[in-house]
This record gives sequence, C-alpha cells and structure tokens, in this order.
Amino acid sequence: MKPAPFEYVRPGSIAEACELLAADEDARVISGGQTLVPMLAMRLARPARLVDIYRLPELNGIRIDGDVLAIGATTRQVQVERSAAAQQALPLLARALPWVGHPPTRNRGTVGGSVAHADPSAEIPLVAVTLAAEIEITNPDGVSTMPADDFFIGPMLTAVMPGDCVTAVRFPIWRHARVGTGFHEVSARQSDFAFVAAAAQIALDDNGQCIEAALGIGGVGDRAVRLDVSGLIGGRPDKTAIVELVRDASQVLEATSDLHASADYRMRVAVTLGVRALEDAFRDAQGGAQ
Amino acid sequence: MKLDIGGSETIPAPVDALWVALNDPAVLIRCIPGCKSMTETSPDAYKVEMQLRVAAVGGSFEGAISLSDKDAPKSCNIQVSGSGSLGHGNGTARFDLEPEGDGTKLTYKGNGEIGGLVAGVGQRILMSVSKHLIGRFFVALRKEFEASASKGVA
Amino acid sequence: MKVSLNVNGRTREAEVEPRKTLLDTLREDLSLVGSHAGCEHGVCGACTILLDGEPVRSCLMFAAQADGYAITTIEGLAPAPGELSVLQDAFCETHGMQCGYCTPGMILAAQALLQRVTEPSREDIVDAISGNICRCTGYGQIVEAIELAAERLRQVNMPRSSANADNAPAAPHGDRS
Amino acid sequence: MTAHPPRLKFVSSNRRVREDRRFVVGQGRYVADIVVDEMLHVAIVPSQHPAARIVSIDTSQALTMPGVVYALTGEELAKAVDPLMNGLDTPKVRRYPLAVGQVRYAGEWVVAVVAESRAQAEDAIEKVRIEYEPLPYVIDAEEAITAASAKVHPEHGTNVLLDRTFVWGEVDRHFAESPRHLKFQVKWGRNSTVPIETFGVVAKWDPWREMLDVWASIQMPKYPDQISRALRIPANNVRVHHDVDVGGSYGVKRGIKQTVLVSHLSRIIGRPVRLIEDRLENMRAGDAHGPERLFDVEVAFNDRGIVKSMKMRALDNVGAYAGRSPFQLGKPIGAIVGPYKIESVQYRAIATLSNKAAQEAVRGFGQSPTNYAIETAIDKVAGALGLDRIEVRRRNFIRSDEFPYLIPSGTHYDSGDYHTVVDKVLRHADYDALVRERDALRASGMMAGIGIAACLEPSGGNSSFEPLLNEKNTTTTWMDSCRINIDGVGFVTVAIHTTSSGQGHETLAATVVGEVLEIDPDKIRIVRPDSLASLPSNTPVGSRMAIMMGGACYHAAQKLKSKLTQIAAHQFGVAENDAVYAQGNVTDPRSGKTLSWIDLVNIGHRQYHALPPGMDPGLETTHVMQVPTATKLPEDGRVQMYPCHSFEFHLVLVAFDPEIAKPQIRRYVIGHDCGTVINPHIVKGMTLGGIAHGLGATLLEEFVYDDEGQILTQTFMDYLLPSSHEMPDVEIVHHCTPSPFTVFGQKGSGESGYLGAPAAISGAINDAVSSLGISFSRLPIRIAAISDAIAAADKIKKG
Repeated sequence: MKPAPFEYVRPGSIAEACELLAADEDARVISGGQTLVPMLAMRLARPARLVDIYRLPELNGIRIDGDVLAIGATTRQVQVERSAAAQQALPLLARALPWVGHPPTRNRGTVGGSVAHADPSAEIPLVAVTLAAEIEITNPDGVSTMPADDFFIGPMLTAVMPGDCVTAVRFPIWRHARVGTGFHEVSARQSDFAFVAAAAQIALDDNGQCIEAALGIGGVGDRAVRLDVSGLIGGRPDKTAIVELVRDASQVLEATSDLHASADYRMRVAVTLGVRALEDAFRDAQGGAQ
Repeated sequence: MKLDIGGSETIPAPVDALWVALNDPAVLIRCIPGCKSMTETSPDAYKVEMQLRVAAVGGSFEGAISLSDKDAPKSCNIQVSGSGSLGHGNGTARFDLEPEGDGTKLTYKGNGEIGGLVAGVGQRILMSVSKHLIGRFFVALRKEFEASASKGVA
Repeated sequence: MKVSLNVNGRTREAEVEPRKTLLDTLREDLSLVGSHAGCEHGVCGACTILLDGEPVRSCLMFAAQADGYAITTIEGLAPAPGELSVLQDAFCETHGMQCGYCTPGMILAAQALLQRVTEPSREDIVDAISGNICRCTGYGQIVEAIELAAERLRQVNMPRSSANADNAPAAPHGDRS
Repeated sequence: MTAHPPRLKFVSSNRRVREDRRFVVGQGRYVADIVVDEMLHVAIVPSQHPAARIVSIDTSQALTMPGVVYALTGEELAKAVDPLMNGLDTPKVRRYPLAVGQVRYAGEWVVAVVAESRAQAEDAIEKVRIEYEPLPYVIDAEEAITAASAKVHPEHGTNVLLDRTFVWGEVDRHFAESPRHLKFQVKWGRNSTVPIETFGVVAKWDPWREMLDVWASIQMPKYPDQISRALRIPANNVRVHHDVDVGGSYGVKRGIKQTVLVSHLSRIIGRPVRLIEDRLENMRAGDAHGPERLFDVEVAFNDRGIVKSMKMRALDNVGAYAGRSPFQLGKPIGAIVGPYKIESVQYRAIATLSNKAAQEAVRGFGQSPTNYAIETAIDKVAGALGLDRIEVRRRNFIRSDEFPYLIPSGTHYDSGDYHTVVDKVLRHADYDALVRERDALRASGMMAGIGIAACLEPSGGNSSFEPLLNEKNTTTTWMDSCRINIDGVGFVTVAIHTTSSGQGHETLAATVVGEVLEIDPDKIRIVRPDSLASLPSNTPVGSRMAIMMGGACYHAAQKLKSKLTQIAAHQFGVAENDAVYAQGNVTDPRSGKTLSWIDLVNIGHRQYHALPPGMDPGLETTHVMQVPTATKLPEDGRVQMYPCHSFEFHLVLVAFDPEIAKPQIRRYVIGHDCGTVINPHIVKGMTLGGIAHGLGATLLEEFVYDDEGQILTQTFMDYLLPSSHEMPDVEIVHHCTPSPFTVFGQKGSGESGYLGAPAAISGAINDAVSSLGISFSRLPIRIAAISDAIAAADKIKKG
C-alpha cells in the first residue's frame, strides 16, 4: 500500500495554489490528508502532483463575519471542536464533530478536506447542507461561493472544477434568542461511516413557536440531503406532527444498500433519527430560554 | 459486483446522424470520458486505452469495445471489457434510437460486472461514479452536435 | 527530496521520495521502528505519533509534510535508558498489552490525553484510544493502565496543582493558524 | 505425574509480565523491523477473478520498471518447489504459493514482483499483463457440494475434501426413545483473528554455507520442516529465528506459502528477500480467513430438558485449497458434547472447496463455531419446553463427582465443577436483579435480553484430530520442550523454542522455573534459540503453552533441582532423599551442614572430582514433554483429544432500541475456571481479549464475498474489529478446579472468550426479540439485520 509516485508542491499563497491546480489536470489539493492519503495508498487516487495548502495561513482560522461563521478550509477539525466561538455560534457543528472519525484523525483532518471529499456519510458536509452553508471556492478568476446543496454531487464528487480550491465554508449563524440543535448518528462502530446521520436546528420565538427549522440527513444515499421541514414553522408541533412531517419529507431520499446496512434500514432509520434530532433541537431550544 | 445501468437521453440530432456518430471512433474518443485511444482490431471491434479521472479517483485501463446485433439506425448491442490497476470490468448494453421531435431519444440499458480492487474498496462510490461518467458521455455527445450545428449555421 | 524533521527533540535529515509516508520515513530512514504499520489506511492507529503533542496517524501524512513540527515517537517517551515513564510503567503494571504491536500507538494516544486532561473519566479514556485498535486485550487492562497513570501523575503533580489543558505543552500549534 | 508443590510462591501471584517492558518503549523486534543488507522487497499481483484460466502472463513491461529485479510466475515456481503440505489425503488438490495455470479465488496471488523497494515493486505489479479466460465458479458451500457445481480443482473430481460421519453411541435408539426432538440451522460467518500485524517474512539463502535464514511473524507447528520439504532442501539447511516478536497470531500466522515464495526468490536471485503483506494482500489472500460453517443440528430430549442425543451436520466452506482448515472440523470432536452429558452423537463433518480464499487456523481451531451451535441447541431446548435456560444447562451438566468423564467420542474430560461456577456467577451478578433490569428495560420500550453460554476450552493441544481424519497420518505426539542451564557464575538461563505472540511465554517459563528452583523469576534469563538449536516444540496452538511449555519447564527444573540435590547429598554422604533443597541451597538436616547455590555451581562447573560418580559435569537439564493423556491412535472413530478442559460461563445483558437496533452490552459477567492460574494478568488479558474477539465475530466481523465472487472486505473500513467503544466492562468471577494431569493443576486459557461470547451475545439478542417470534441464526448479526427483522415482524403483527 504505497502511493504511486507524485510530485509534491507547497505553494506560498492560495493564488499560487490555484495556478498550479489550473495548469495541471492531474494535480490534486492535499490538506490534512485523512481522506486522500488512504485513497493514495490504495492507488484509487493517483494524482501526478499534490498541491499542499495545509499551511497557507490565510486558509486557517475561524472567524465570525456578520451572520456567518467562516471556517478556513485548512482549519483542523480539532480546532473547531475546541473553539469557544464555534461552539457558541454553531452549536450544531459542535455536536456533530465528535462523530467525525476519531481523535487522531480530527487532529489532522480539516474542515475543507471533509467538504471537498464529499463522503455521503461525513458529518461536516451534512451540517453544511442542513444549515445551507456556502462553500467558498477560489480559482485563478477569483473567489466565489456556492450553496452547499449545489456543491455536493455524490460520493467523492463535487462541483469543484480543475483549478478550483475550496478555501472556506461559510455557515450561517442563527441570531435568534432560542436556538436548539440535535444530532444523531448510527454506525457499526462509533467512528465508522454513518449508515444514517441526522442533524437538526430549530429556532423558537419568545412564545415557543417555531420560527425557523432545518433538518438534514446524511449517509442514506449519495449525498447529504436537506429535508423540507418548513411545515414546523409557525407552530408548536407535537411528536406525532414531527413524525408525520419527517416521514413525508423523507420521501425524497434515495437509499443505498451495502454489506453493512440495507436501503430499507437506512430509510426507516432516517425517519427515526430525523425525528429524534428535531425533538432534541426543540427540547434544546426550549431549555435554552430558561 | 454487479452494476446495472439504464436511462434515456435526448440528443439534438437526427437518428441517422446520431447513428453515424455512435459508430465513429473519433467521436467516441471525444465522448467517452478519459478515452485516450481507440484502435480498430476488426470490423466493429476496438481496442481502447482509457485514463479515468473522477474527482480524486483515477486509474488507467486497457480494454475492448465491440458492437453487435446492429440494426441500423435503430439499435445495437455494445460489449465492453477492460482491466487495469483498479480492477476489471465487463458489461453489455443495448442502445435504441428513436426520433423525438427534431432530435433522437437514445435509450440504454445494460449491466456489468466489476472485480478487483474497486469492487472491494470502491463499492460506496462505484454506482455514483458510473452514473457520473455516463452523464459526462452524454454531455460530450450533445456537444458534438451542438458544435456541428453551430458550424452548420456558420 | 530532502526533509528535515524534528524527532524526539533532535533534528534529523532524510532523503525521501515525496510519496514516502512519515511512518515509513521514521522506520526506514531514521531507524525508529517503534511506530508500526498495521493497516496503512488510517484505521488501526498502530502508527500513531505525536505531532506538536497531538496524536496523528503517521501513515496518513508524508514526510514532506512533517517539517517544522515537534514529532514524538514512542522512542521519545522513556526518560532514560532502562527507565520507564509513569505511563509506560502503568502499562507494565496492569499488563495493558499482549503482543505489543499496537502498544506504542496506544501509549502515545494516552500520553496526549493525559497531557490535556489530568482527571480523565473512563469515557474520556475510551474515547481517546478509540482510534487505536488492539486485537489482543479487549482494552480492559489498557484502560486500567491509563487510569493508574493518571492517578500517579496527579500525585506527582499535586504540589504544583492545577495543570490543565490551557498550560499543557501540547496545545494545538497556534503559530500556524 | 502430578506433583503439586505444597505452597506456591510465584505461580498464581500478580507478577509483572516481563515481555511488556520492551513493548512499552517500542523495542519489540517484529519482522518488519529486521533489516538485512541488500534486502529486496516483494509485491503481489492478485487475481481479479474468482476462477479463470491463466492464458498468458506478460511481465516484460514490469521488468523494465525502475528497481525491479525479478518477476516470478506460478508456473516457474512450481517447477522448483513441491506443493505445500496438505493435511488431508487429497493429493490432487495442489497448492503452490502462486496460482499455477488457473486462479481459484479473487485475490489469489498470481505473480510476485521483486524490487529494491516495496513502492517500486508496487509500481511494477501494475505493469504485469495477465490474460484470463473466466471459468465457472462456486461461492456457496451447499451449492459447492452438489454434483452440478463448478469444480474448484477439476482434477480432484469433486469439491468435497472431507465428508465423514461419526456415530458415537446409540443415536438411533436414543432418538427413538426421546419424547421430544427439535432441529435448527445456524451459520457461523467467515471471520478470523486478523492481527494488527500482517504476516511478514525475510528469507536469506547463503549458497556458500548452504543455509536459509528465515525471520518471520510465525506461529506454525513444524514450520521449518514444511519449508524444507517444499523447497526440497535438507531441514538442517533451514534456520528459523525464534527471537522475532509476533504482532498477534491466535492461529493465523502460518506463513508457509509466503515463506516458500521468498525463500525461493532469495535462492534464485542471490539476495535476501522480504515480503511484508500489506493489509490488502493480507485480507484477500494472507492466511487471514477462518471457519465459515453451516450447522444443521437435531437434538433428542425429554420433558425435563435432558438432552439425550444430538445429530450435527457441520458444513465448512474452506475456500480454494485444503490448508489446515478441514482439521478445524476435527478438533471439536474432543468436546463435541460441550459440558453436557449427551450420551450419543452423530456428527457429519463436511469440508468443501469453494472459490474463496483458503481458510487457516483460528483461535479455538474450530471449537468456537461448534460451541455456538451447541449452546444454541440448549437455548432452543429450554425455549421449546418453556424452561429456564440456566436450569436446563444445570440439568445437563456433567457433575463434579463424575470426572474424569468419558464423552461418547472418546475423550476423557479431566476435571470441572460447572454447577459451582454457575452459582458463583449468578451470585456475583445478582441474577434476579439482572432479570428485573432486563424487564424494566423492556417496559421502557427497549429490546432487552439476557444471554447465557457455557463453554469448554479443550487445552494442552495434541494432534489427535489428524489421524482421526486422515488414516495415513499416525502422529501421536505434539511434544514441547525446555532446556535450563546454570552458568559458571551461577545465573540461570532457560531456553524455550517458540516465538512470542503475546501469551507471555517468557514470563511463564521464568515463573515456573523460579517456582521449582525457589529463586527470583526476574533473575532468570529466557532465550529463544533458532530452530536448529531448538528442542522440539509445537508452538502455542491449541491453548497448550501453560500446560506443555509450563510442564516442560517444570520437569526440566525438577531435574536440575534433583541434580543440585544429588551433588550436595554426595558431599554430605547421604542419600538424595535425605538432603533438603530450599531456595537454591541444600541442607543435611541431620548434620546441619549446608551447601550454598554458589558452592553447588562451583562443583558442577569445576570440580569433577566432587561430583557423584557417573554424573556428567555442568548444570544443564532438558525435558521434552509428551502431551498428558495422549498416547494412542484413534480406534473406531474415537480418540482422546486434548488433556485438559477449562470451563467458562458467560452471562450477558444486552439492550437496544427497536428501530436503530445497535446492541449495547449493559453487563458482561464471565465465570472462569482454568484450573491453577500461573499469571493472573495474562489470564485476565486472554479472557477479555477473547471476549472482544467473540464480540467481533457476533456483531461486526466477516469476510464477505458478493455473488460474483469478489471479496468486499479488503480493508479495515469494511472488516470491522471492535474498538474500545464497543467493548463493555467485563466482570470476571474466578474458580479453580485443578487439572489432575498437569504439574500445577493448570489448564489453558487463551480461547475461552472467543468460545463463549458468540453464543452468549447472540443468545441475548435472541432473548430480546423472542417476544416477536423471531430469532437470528446467522453470525455476524448486523445492526440493520436486527432492525429489518423487527420491522418485518411488526408489520406482520400489525398487518
């Protein structure tokens, strides 16, 4: 399990990185390497050149930018996990992070890397889709953003074009007084790929009425999917209502089967975990007001 | 592992033109993602070299493509087999062409079998990668005719 | 390409191909064979080393990426020849191993935890070693070893009190953020 | 032969395990750490087909790649070496390290490429062009044994390697007389031990000395012999270095094909050659796979749940070659009735070839699947009668006053007190409270169940199953040995003749020798000479080291103690029996004279004139030990198998959410009786590790092939080993029923967790879902399978 030969370049700036990527269609970005290196080792991936962006200072860091928490692509997952600002502004991501790999991979794995590899059961892309985050992409033409929903296409497939580099993920911050989150996941072992993961975020007004709601499901099909739970808004739904809503909303999911779990299982549990994540989020939001 | 594919696409070209294109190695080289060369080994049989690249996944393959049961310009069967470092695969598919408006509706249905490394470690991505590759093929095929159409206007 | 690595406090140079992992470089070029190859795809943790005090997979990074960090391997833990660290000694006391193959990675994962958390709960310990697969022990005596070491380190550190995550030497490398 | 010392000073005390010291500092010496000058590296081209004729192999392009030295095909290799040893009498099932003429499973090794570095060898294997002509294949065992199936080895004529029916006792009469019968099928999934270290070997042929030096991650009986035979070189030209630490084995580190391959390469290239399997090579085609077994069981019992007779058909899918695996159907014969007084048994053992990787030995050597089937039978008998599962076990257990107990298949069980162990476990666990906890969980909407499993761990392995299944094999000994030397300065060195793979042999040997000689075990040096300097050993297979190596060390130390005592008695002018040995000194109680250790060393090493007449100088003794109780070839399908039988009783509480269905082990208590414990740390570790291994087999681990014969579990992302998150806290309840056949009363202890946990955990899950009228009969029981079955059952109920 030794990678095929490649050249290694460590550009000094993101502009230089993009030039390198644009000039060579066999070049790939490497950052934390926690997803890419196993693929290199198995020779599933065989770029001719690795462009290492891990140490570009402008790509590392967590900053609040108005109503957005922008996380630089090379920010390590553990940095986010330990960041008070991120925990406060983005409690859903904070809940999801302990499920990402295990401690040693979070020490090196980056937020941008997880997004760029688009594993359908990865937690960070799920949170990005759930909250309608924007993926910041830099290429020789400049910086642009793309909604997470458009960015993820399928396993390992994203809208990134040759010469593109994911440089940040911009998560919207909900500024409501009462925001609650819920995150559930099931996998064979805790650190394995999720069969199903559900992420929910809810905002309530002072009367306890739902004013904003988001639910995302990962692991079930080719990519994380944001379900339409707008039906929750304006009400104080009980469990039955939530179950019905999630069941209807989940009709859009397409589940895959593999040796670990059947498609039926994924579909059923998507509803179960979706409901639980929402219930937790409601409970959390209600508790948050006290 | 088994892989089933199927679907239909509308191509902005008359049936006859599409038929000719689909039998033209030059067109196929341009349209098959990663196809580097196609050499005719006997009538309707080609040796192909491919350099596949889908996101981070990539590998080179050598294989053969042959066409059979041709019923010009309506249908034909295509057999594909290949192997490379990532594994081997073979499959057959049937194409049916029928006019649809100004263009042609191309319906395909086939199945394949894949073995080796990708069958073992790439299951999670194979289905979606194959869909993606088929998608790229049709995008390229459509472009062929869009290009020739614009040329025609000029 | 030439790489210059700071390993266990010493600067070491090696001439490697870009594709050579840090693990293979440590083992083959620097003769530090305590880090082991188990799966070479980042699951088993036998290759765990500390990078600026944090456990990472040395099979998932290239030597070319490892310059500028303080790298600690299992060979860097014993305070003197023939003398064990408190944690290593605790592993011996509870017999927290059998074949010994996963042990260096396991100890380094535990080392990082104890640097950060002085009173780890059982859950903290289980989580900290959850990325290190041991096929022999069923983990029971490993968890006991880490609990025992934590307790002993607390006693050692008692007079100075409150060593916590903020002033532990293993803080994430802020210089690069 | 039993000689229990009155008071044990070191045995059973909580001494540190001496091997640990080198491991915690990263100073273990594993095969991958061994560097030999000029060493070359091998990478393997695997088959991508489950069955295909090799039409042609073109290595020309590979040979032009940088660093490449050689590319070896199976055809070339087969001309230079003999087929690998085949345990059964199936001469047409030939196996070579590389496929010859045809591939027989996906992943099979086809071409070996040798280069200056492993990476270069991997670059070059991509350039090897192989043309295949796919052949029909068979994956499923039941299909494989039919006449119409594709034949894995056409020249063998059938896929069946072994099909033998044993009838021990009056099965027909017992079935006819029993008022109740039940039958069921269970399947044990193809799992294995999958150590974190893959197999590795370095071989160096020296043509001038005519010596093949081998360093390997090895745990294989008769390893040098097999290499010598396959390579057609004298066995004393093969020197296997035993001072190599093995990164886990539990049976699978066999390595014959790997070793023959690199040894041959070293011989033809003239440089040392190393193959360290990478994880892909290991999972596809290393000796990585274990039993995959289908059981059809029928039991005859009465209204009280007393099981009178059992019919068992065990169909094992052993993969594409014979290997040692068919014998894994043989060893369970030594405990075919488990701890129960089943009076008669019909046992049909079938081993079939298929187009999967060849199986090798795994912890328990086939006993674990069989135990799962037996325990499932007892649960089902209880279920059929509405009786308590523990009560049914109690009623069927052999009683402590019935030992030694002869089971129908010819083995005497040595000793045991099963009822007491169960009592202790139930008391410790507060069984009534555990039942209440389960019921409370159920009331809260969870699925909850209690699992129960008893198991016997036959230990002190001999090879009686070999002659039983192959009449041409007349082996009746599986000896082990020890040599002790006191040097001229008075220090003790003990030689043992196996590699270290985690069982603490050095600690065991030092403890036993220290105990007998009454000297500090930590002052005793343990060495592992190479195979040419070694006494006979059969390695730690068969849970045998405490018994066999411990026994050999004991007897060698006794001989040495006796020699020291004789030397002193001669000086005192008394008989040996009248002199008293204590802590290295010998005293004549009547005269009060004492000779110290150093005095005795001086005489032994320097004063021939003072030695008793006829005594050889020097202070060295050797003992080669025969397996206790094993003396005869099988008669009439019956044979004494292993000498000792440890007993374990597992009690588990499992709970899970009915929809997610991820089983959580809430409580795990094991009662453990392996006789006298030599080192409590080691026994505890073996017990916990075995349970983790059994948990894996029950819930997570399987080598899965798809219907097209492709292996889907090539990496640790799909073959799932339990992590610290999955492993529960285990409470161990000790009991000690010494074996009358061993020196301290010790029995083996390395396999018990793996033997009992699958039955216990699956039993708990089945208890949890029993109210739905469903049960799981196939391991591993994956989360989704549980949930899907519950959903289907609910649907039927609601529908």
